[in-house]
Amino acid sequence: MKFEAKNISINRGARRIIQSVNFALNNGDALIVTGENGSGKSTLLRALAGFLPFAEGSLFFDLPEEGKDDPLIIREHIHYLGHQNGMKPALSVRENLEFWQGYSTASNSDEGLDGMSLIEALDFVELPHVLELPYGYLSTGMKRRVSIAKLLITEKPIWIVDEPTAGLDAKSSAMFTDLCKDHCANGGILIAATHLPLGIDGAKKLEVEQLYTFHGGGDLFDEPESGS
Amino acid sequence: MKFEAKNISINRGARRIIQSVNFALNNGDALIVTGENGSGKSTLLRALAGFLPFAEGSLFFDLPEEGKDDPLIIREHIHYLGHQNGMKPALSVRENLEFWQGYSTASNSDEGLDGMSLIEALDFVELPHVLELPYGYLSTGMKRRVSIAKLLITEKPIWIVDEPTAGLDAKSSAMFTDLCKDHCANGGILIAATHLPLGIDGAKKLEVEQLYTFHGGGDLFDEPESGS
Amino acid sequence: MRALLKRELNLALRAGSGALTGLLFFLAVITIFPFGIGPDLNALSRLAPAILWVGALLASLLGLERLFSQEREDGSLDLLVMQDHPLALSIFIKCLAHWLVTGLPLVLAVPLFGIMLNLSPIGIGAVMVTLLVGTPAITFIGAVGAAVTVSLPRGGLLIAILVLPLVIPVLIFGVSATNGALFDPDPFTSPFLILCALSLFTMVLGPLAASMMLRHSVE
Amino acid sequence: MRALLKRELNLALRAGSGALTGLLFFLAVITIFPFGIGPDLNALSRLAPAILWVGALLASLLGLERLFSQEREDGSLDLLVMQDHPLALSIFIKCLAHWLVTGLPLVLAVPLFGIMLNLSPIGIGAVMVTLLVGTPAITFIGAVGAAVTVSLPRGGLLIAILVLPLVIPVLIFGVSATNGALFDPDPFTSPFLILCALSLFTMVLGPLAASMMLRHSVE
Amino acid sequence: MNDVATQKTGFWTWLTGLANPTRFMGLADRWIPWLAAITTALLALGLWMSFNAPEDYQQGATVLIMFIHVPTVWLAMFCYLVMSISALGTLVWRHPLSDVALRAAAPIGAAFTLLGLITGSLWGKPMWGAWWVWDARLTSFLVLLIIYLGIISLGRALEEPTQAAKALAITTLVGFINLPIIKFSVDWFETLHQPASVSRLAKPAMDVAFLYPLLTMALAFSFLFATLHLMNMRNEILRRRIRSLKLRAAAGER
Ligand code: HEM
Ligand SMILES: Nc1ncnc2c1ncn2[C@@H]1O[C@H](COP(=O)(O)OP(=O)(O)OP(=O)(O)O)[C@@H](O)[C@H]1O
Ligand SMILES: Nc1ncnc2c1ncn2[C@@H]1O[C@H](COP(=O)(O)OP(=O)(O)OP(=O)(O)O)[C@@H](O)[C@H]1O
Ligand SMILES: [Mg+2]
Ligand SMILES: [Mg+2]
Repeated sequence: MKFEAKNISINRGARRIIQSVNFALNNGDALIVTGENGSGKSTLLRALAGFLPFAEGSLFFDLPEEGKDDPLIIREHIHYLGHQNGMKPALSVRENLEFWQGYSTASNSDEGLDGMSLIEALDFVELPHVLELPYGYLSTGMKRRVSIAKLLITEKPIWIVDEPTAGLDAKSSAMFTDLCKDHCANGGILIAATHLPLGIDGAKKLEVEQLYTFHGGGDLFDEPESGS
Repeated sequence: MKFEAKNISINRGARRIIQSVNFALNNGDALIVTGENGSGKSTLLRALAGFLPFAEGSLFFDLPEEGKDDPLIIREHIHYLGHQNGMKPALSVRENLEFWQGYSTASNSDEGLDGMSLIEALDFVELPHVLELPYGYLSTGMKRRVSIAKLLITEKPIWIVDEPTAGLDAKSSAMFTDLCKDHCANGGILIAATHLPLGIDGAKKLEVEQLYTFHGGGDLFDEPESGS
Repeated sequence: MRALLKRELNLALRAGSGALTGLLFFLAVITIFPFGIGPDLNALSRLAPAILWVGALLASLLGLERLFSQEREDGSLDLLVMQDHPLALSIFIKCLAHWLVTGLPLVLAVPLFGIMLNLSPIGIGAVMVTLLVGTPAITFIGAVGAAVTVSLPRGGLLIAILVLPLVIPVLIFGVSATNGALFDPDPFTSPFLILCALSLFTMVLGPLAASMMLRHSVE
Repeated sequence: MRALLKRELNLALRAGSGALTGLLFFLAVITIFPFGIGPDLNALSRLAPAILWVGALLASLLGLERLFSQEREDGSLDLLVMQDHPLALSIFIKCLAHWLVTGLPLVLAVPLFGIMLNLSPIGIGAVMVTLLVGTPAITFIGAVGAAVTVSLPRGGLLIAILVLPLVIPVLIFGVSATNGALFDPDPFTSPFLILCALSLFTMVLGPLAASMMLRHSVE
Repeated sequence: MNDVATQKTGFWTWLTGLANPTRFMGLADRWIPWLAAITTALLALGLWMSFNAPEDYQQGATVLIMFIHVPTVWLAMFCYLVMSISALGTLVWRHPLSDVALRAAAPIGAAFTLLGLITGSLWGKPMWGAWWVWDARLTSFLVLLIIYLGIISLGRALEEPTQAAKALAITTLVGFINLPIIKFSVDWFETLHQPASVSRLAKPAMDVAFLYPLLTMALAFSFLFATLHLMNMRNEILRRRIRSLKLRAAAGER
């Protein structure tokens, strides 16, 4: 498996945010994206997950069996954990997790039911007891940990996580680091944006820099810089 | 000025979350609340800010001039910054900040217009240029910094902040620490819940512990522990 | 408080429910009635007060749903509750802003719609007056409903029990006062006075009740 | 997909007051029209199908606003878009769930309201059948409106404006089919078949258009 | 054969060349004065012809309104057609200017529709004795106004241009079904309104004395539309440039 970004640039709101980013990840690689607030980490991750179009460059994804660079096929293999958790406060933790499990495995079911069971996953994030609590009753860090459990209940080779440890206490952060190491050790790929060091040895680093100068191409409607 | 909690206990969802917490803060003191996820930091802070009732114990607030322990009067002197920012994504940063400034100073205006101007406050959090951007366009960390600017535009002696540096980059975290030091140096009181050390020297510490045992009083309708 | 009013109006303009949108909404509602009821102008003009009132009710319900739930979700509600302004006053202002973008356009557009529905000038005047007096009541009652849904996640039943007995009388007195002005045997003054009373009553009690609910919803 | 349907229904039962607000509005409409028409019971029962239809149509607009905007705010929309299920299918399921909690109660409430409007048993049956077939079309068209305004925090009125002109054909054929069943010279079968066709048509096209829109709205 | 092919590719490169807004701006600047001049001339001619048309034996002098009414309603509908094609341009061909064209056309279309309604009402009072009736054509035309205004408010509410483009395109396409309804409403339902008497596939059923001034006016209005549309597209492009400059400035870009 190979996940390769070639010369990627991304625009947002009439501005170039990411300029010519390159990286190549193989089985078991981790990529840590760092940078100041507003430098474009989340933007990059969202584009990699397929939510934003690239202004330039492209992504290569090299699954043994399947279609190479069809973004729709790539998506199926990605777990995205953004700033928001995507859970409904009115439903219980079980209901929330069961939903995501049922919803995302339905079509993969020919590959057999993968991932852990809910109980195992919650055990992993050390929240076995909250299963029946409404999600809205959890504390911020517990909410985040439940979303991390969501990564475990369906198995996908690529994890794209955006500040996964925000709001976690020290113990849970360490737990998450272990999880990531396991994931990579099992041949998964990890892309994480973070301000706090995750502590994964041998991870590749990508420093995103804030663009303050005009890099062209922000928008078709921009006036050309000079002349013609 | 004195801000004193005497033997405070707090229930939530028929459960005792905080048991017998005591502290006394004077002008210039900072209190750092730490604890695991779900131990009750946010709950304590929200109760101190007046959103939750105390199950037991009470708060003393000792302003030179005014009514001592009327929770409504205490509230006027508190800045609360929770997990959420309380800003409207559709409005610009200026509109959002102007609103909170206008809304909260209106009645204090007899004391003169206090706090910094918007521009100064945004300068402080190093975001002078985003004034006219819609708030929804900002990155997570920038959003948080704008909320921090909100603390500056109206002056209140007590700051209660809940994981203020979540999502901030290293530079901005340091900036926030400086802000807190300034606030305390000017005789303000700071109460912060956080997982990451804030780096304020001489701050008091309060470690909140998760209660796993039944501490009575969770609910009037609970069965009493033993006998009578 | 001026700050709050300004923010609400700003938000309304920005977020897709400005004054033009309000007008347009009523135009759309008025337009679909003839499709159902038929083009008979006589029947339409008899029904005009009811049509306009139903439109006003719908507009209030459509926008009010999110009046407080959004504030809660983005954390503003905490801060609104926390200020030393009486919360009821803030709610009053929010309702006022809401009425300005949903109720007032309707009142002002009645002459136009009246012509389209073949309403006599007296009828137009009567509808305008009753709507002007009555639509605020709908907004204020709706606010209570919105507050209930915010504070009680399972408050669905409650909203019906709380809001229903109040909204329907407003509609009934509004429409019957208008009919009173239009058609001879029906009285105008007494339903109109009741309407005024209802409006004043809800204007005071609505925000108070809503603030009571909201105070408990920030936990 | 079953998972999605289950979640939606759970959510609606747990948190949503959509069904009740809809019913409340429906009731208000039914109560208010007899006032305009006056005491003439015959006229009332002639207009009853139209009133019920218009009421149901307007009531279905309530709650549409939240169909996608809430998913967007809590981040679920990202994940829904990302799955390898066809997004249109997920939207179809969401619409179905929405209809089950808002449209279906209206259909079921018709017998009660029909009596209030002096409708004959046949009339009640006809209204129920046509509403059963027609209200899904309103929901599916509404979904497009909801998708288009998903990023607006207060899109309720705007959705109504966009949706109302498009549901007019549904209303026309719904009312004329009902009248066809009730009053002799009018035909029933052909408008009813057109209504079915409209429903099926929107059932396919609505989710497709909405999914096209939603795909681009997650940025 | 070969010739046609090269012609087509020539046209195609021209059209894709237009995708560059800067080139388009240059083109618009050159064309607008000519278009404006032609519009003025045609309008003058059309008005002169209209005033010299004989009085209708039925309608008297009010027939003059026809020369305004009919072209405006035609243009109101034509404008929606233009918007629908632009919508396809956005969704299918992804031509960057088609969104600009759509947005720029909407207010013009709304204005024509409003004018059509007003002239129709003015005409209706003497002809039918009422300013307004809920007849199928009139109502569906009113619905067209609602759709136009709905699209305009939607465009205003959505700030992000790329997202707004999709939303507007989809809304416009979905609203397209109203056009055939307006067109054929006189045939499908019994209405008070005049059935098609000019725009029929068969021979027009109108006296040439009315036909020629009417057609001239229609041509004049078409040029008026083209002029206004180009001007508004130019404004729209400028508006976007200002917006993106503002955003970039606000983001601290230099
Ligand atoms: C508010 C009122 C009116 C509206 C909204 C309206 C609308 C329209 C529309 C949409 C068309 C275009 C039909 C097509 O191209 O197929 C049209 C055409 C026309 N209208 Fe009106 N109209 C109104 C009043 C009147 C009145 C009062 C008259 C005269 C008695 C009239 C006479 C005509 C004629 C002669 C045409 C040309 C028909 C053709 O050749 O296609 N209209 N009108
Ligand atoms: N929806 C949007 N429209 C326009 N610009 C946006 C939008 N979202 C983000 N931006 C801009 O893109 C830039 C990068 O934002 P992004 O969220 O990717 O930053 P980040 O690196 O994740 O920062 P943080 O550390 O604060 O999360 C910011 O300058 C921001 O203003
Ligand atoms: N609305 C609520 N209803 C019932 N119980 C709640 C509610 N909110 C929080 N709790 C419970 O209160 C406990 C403390 O939650 P709180 O949010 O105070 O934790 P915290 O210390 O802030 O944790 P974190 O570090 O994750 O932010 C948790 O066990 C949580 O389940
Ligand atoms: Mg980010
Ligand atoms: Mg917390």
